[in-house]
Amino acid sequence: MREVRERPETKLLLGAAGAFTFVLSAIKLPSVTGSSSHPTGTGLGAVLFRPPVMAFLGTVVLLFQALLLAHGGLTTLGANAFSMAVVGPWAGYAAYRIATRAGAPLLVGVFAAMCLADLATYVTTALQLALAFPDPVSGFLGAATKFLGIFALTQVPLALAEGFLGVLVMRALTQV
Amino acid sequence: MSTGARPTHDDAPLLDPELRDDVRLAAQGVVAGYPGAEPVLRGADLTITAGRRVALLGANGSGKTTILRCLAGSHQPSAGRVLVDGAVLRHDRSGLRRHRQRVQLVLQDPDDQLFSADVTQDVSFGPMNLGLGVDEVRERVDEALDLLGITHLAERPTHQLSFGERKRAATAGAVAMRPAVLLLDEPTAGLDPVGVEEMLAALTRLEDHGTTVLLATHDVDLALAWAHEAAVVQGGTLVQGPADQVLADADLVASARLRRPWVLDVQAALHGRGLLTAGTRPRDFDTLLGALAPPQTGPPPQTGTPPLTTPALTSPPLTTPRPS
Amino acid sequence: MSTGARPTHDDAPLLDPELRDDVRLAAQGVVAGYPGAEPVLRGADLTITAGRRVALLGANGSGKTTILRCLAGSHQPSAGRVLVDGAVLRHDRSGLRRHRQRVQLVLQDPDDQLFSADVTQDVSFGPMNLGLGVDEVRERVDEALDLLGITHLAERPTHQLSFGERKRAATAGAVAMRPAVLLLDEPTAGLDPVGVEEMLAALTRLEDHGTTVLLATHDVDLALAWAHEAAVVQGGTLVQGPADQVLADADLVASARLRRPWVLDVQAALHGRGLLTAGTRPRDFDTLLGALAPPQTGPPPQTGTPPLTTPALTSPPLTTPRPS
Amino acid sequence: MTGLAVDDAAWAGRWRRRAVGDKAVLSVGLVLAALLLPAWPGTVLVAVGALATAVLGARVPARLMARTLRAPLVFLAIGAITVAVSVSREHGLTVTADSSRRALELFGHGIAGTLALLLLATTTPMVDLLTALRRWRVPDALIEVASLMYRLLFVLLTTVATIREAQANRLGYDGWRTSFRSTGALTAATLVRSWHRARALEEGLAGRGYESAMVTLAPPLRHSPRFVAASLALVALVVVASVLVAGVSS
Repeated sequence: MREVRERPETKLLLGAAGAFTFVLSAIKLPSVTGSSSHPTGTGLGAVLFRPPVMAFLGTVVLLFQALLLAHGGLTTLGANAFSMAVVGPWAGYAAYRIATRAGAPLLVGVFAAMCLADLATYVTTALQLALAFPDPVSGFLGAATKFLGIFALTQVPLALAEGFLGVLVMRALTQV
Repeated sequence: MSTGARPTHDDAPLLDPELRDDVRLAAQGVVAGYPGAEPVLRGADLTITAGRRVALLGANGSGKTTILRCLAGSHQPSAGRVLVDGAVLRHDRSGLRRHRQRVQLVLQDPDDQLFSADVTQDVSFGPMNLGLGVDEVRERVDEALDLLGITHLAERPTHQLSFGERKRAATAGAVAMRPAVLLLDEPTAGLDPVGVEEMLAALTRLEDHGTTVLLATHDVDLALAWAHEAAVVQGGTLVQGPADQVLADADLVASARLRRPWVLDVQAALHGRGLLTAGTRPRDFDTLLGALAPPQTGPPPQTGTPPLTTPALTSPPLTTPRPS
Repeated sequence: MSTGARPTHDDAPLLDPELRDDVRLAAQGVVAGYPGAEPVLRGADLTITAGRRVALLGANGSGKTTILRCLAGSHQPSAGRVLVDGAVLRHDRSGLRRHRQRVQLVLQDPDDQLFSADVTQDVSFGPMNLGLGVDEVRERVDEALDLLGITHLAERPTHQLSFGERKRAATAGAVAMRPAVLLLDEPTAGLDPVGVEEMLAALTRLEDHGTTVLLATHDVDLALAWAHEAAVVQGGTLVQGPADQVLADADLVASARLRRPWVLDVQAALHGRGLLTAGTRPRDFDTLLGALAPPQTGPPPQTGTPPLTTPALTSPPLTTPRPS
Repeated sequence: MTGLAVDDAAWAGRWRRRAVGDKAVLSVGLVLAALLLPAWPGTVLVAVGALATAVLGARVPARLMARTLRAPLVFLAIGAITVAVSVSREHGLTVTADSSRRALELFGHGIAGTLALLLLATTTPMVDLLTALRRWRVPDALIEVASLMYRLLFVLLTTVATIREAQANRLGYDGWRTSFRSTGALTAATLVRSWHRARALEEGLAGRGYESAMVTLAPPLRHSPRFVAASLALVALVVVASVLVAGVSS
């Protein structure tokens, strides 16, 4: 916000970055099973634009997704914004910093960022769902196990795919 | 309407693309459009015969690009069919894979087509996907760059290229697939006049390699000078025929938001004034001049006027008869 | 070289833009380029006089867009200066603010100027930045849409417009600033022939409102038919003069990767054959026809040939003398 | 041009010119009803009410509503099934009457809420919503960035579609490994293009006097007290009917 006020041109860069994040989540990821899924893209965004910026951009992207694509629905926007726009970017960014601090190559850091941002997003979502719908028999823990189990099936391959995508993108970018 | 201008409709049986083995690519009764709107094409026919240049003309938004995308297999018609080498194109993975080795489309905006860091990388994309060996890929890339006259750009980053260079690099990417038919959407738009000539010269080299070329353009003069056949998109259908006949059709040309080529206007005016004997329609300035009386011996009227050179369009031999 | 083709160099004292009060905008000795490369412009001069149409021509990458950006104030020359209404343009905030109320540039790619969701919103952006009241803004928007002939698009979302429509919307955005000089980068590129005519008709309406228009183009025929003056970018400098003189200069035209307009080629050929009496150079087909003998009474040679109509370019009055 | 179906409907719809506040009263009222009312019959009434208003009142194509609902339906179904199934060490996977009732409730709330929100999404272009948010004191800078995102996303969607088609033409999506490489190149190229776009647009806007604020004329929207009254009446009807029915059945 402060940055935007001081330098009006960053508004355009932010607009482009946000539009890119939206478009990124509309790009189909090829998957082994033949079905396709969409990346969250927040890890790459966090590395490129820093997590606080991504928190804002991610929230707007979610709003756009809810209203333009009817993804998820605004009813869960609050929960989604927290998991996708806050937890995802910070987890991804932290993974990136830790990896690069530890002397890992840039590409490894990007892989970790993309992968973990995606995973963290869905783990948070699963926990939120478990909180909202505790299992009548086994309570919160049982519900969490259920939701995490479901997401593990779909999201772990996707998180790995997103990590690889991040590596390919970074490699292409460093060539330019 | 002159009767000759709509041959695909009138001489149907003999022109049936399935029965003629020199037909490389054809659209038959293609209906196509985009979700939530009326179809842009409502029964479009187009035939591309080996070695015969086709110019595709039409207004902005008339469906030129849509028919190109149908012919290239990247847009599936909601009705009608596309024939390649006499067989119907199937839109499954193996059908498209085979099709894309026969037919390549170069889109209009080069910026959105170059996605690699440098020219060689971008041009090698197609051959790599064909699963060719490194040497074979390198050979194809070199050949494509050579045909487009951009060997000197091989290692340049794509974002440093000028508009004309990007246009040629994008074309090289399609050429490296060694297609039998090359479809080009507005290959000369935005190029300076010499750039246009260079692009056309590159296309001529491609034809010498056995590729048949169709280009979509707004430039009626270029279409007349370059193409054997013109196909005009109008009201969702196509009118195809010899370029000089189709483009001379005033009603057709006006209804497609085009205008008549200047050579035909000048010829008509000179003929109306008795300065030209009747004959074949000229396709370019050279032919027009040839039909005129030879120059007088006096000095040229303006100092600095060079010997008259025509635009360096390679006009097709006019003697080639249309098969029918 | 004909002596008239380089007036800005030869007749220096009388043409000094500072001394003539009909000069609206001028570049003097402009040197400009981009970091890490040789400057594209190395001492470029250009003069825009009230009411006189200028066509700016040159090869791809020759510096056409750069001189436009310098004239518009969005690129600061590393040497030389830009004069507006006789005063030197200063590149500070107030200088630029004043400049933008006098001079507007329409970029080639409309997507580089359209940022709002719908057309009215977008066109209103400039007037709003001038700090005008809502009623005044609305009036200007309506006027601009009307001049461009796109009143029917007022409430349409920007992203649903066709390329030609976006081009006119972007132009309307500049027109709503009511500039004294409007600079257009390739306003007709990518438009079909009727679209070109509509754009030129819109520019004529603007001129009737007192705006002086410069357009950059690759189309030498359009430049000759439309413009009073042509300015050709060549080797980092500009050669400016009456359009028919500059574009007839074979050496200049060839070295700038252009070609001579066909009307001049035809005129020279007819003249060489004694079919035309010497006279002023024709600017378009009408003028060329006028110089020919009247038509014979026989029937026209081809069925379907319409009464000869010229491309609907509004050619400037040829009698306007160049001030010198 | 690459379009988004919901957005296209919002621009073309009959309620385009209605004040955002008016439509928000209706949509938000129904969303709240969907969340707070007992699942039976509240969520069914909300769903029917929202769907009927959208299709019959605002003339949103029924096919569009059906198509748009597909993705949330799948998502909600998976969620509901997960809730229906209980896990415990002793019994393994079990489905109880209670858990299936809760699953149905979740499904009902979810569908009704989604439909109520779709009513707003299919009748109100994003830009109108953003303009309204500006009036409701959301900082200008945020609104402007969001507006730019809206404009640029269509430009970038076109870029993505074109690059993808160019790649597909050259067999870039033939096989998994190739597809992955192509997607990487596509993403990188789109990122670079979006930077260039931002730069170019900045210059284009500077030429039109852009200094710090992106002010434009606001689209003229009509406030209608009758529409608001009818909306409140509909919401009230849904609430009263479901409270009555729920009271009778319990």
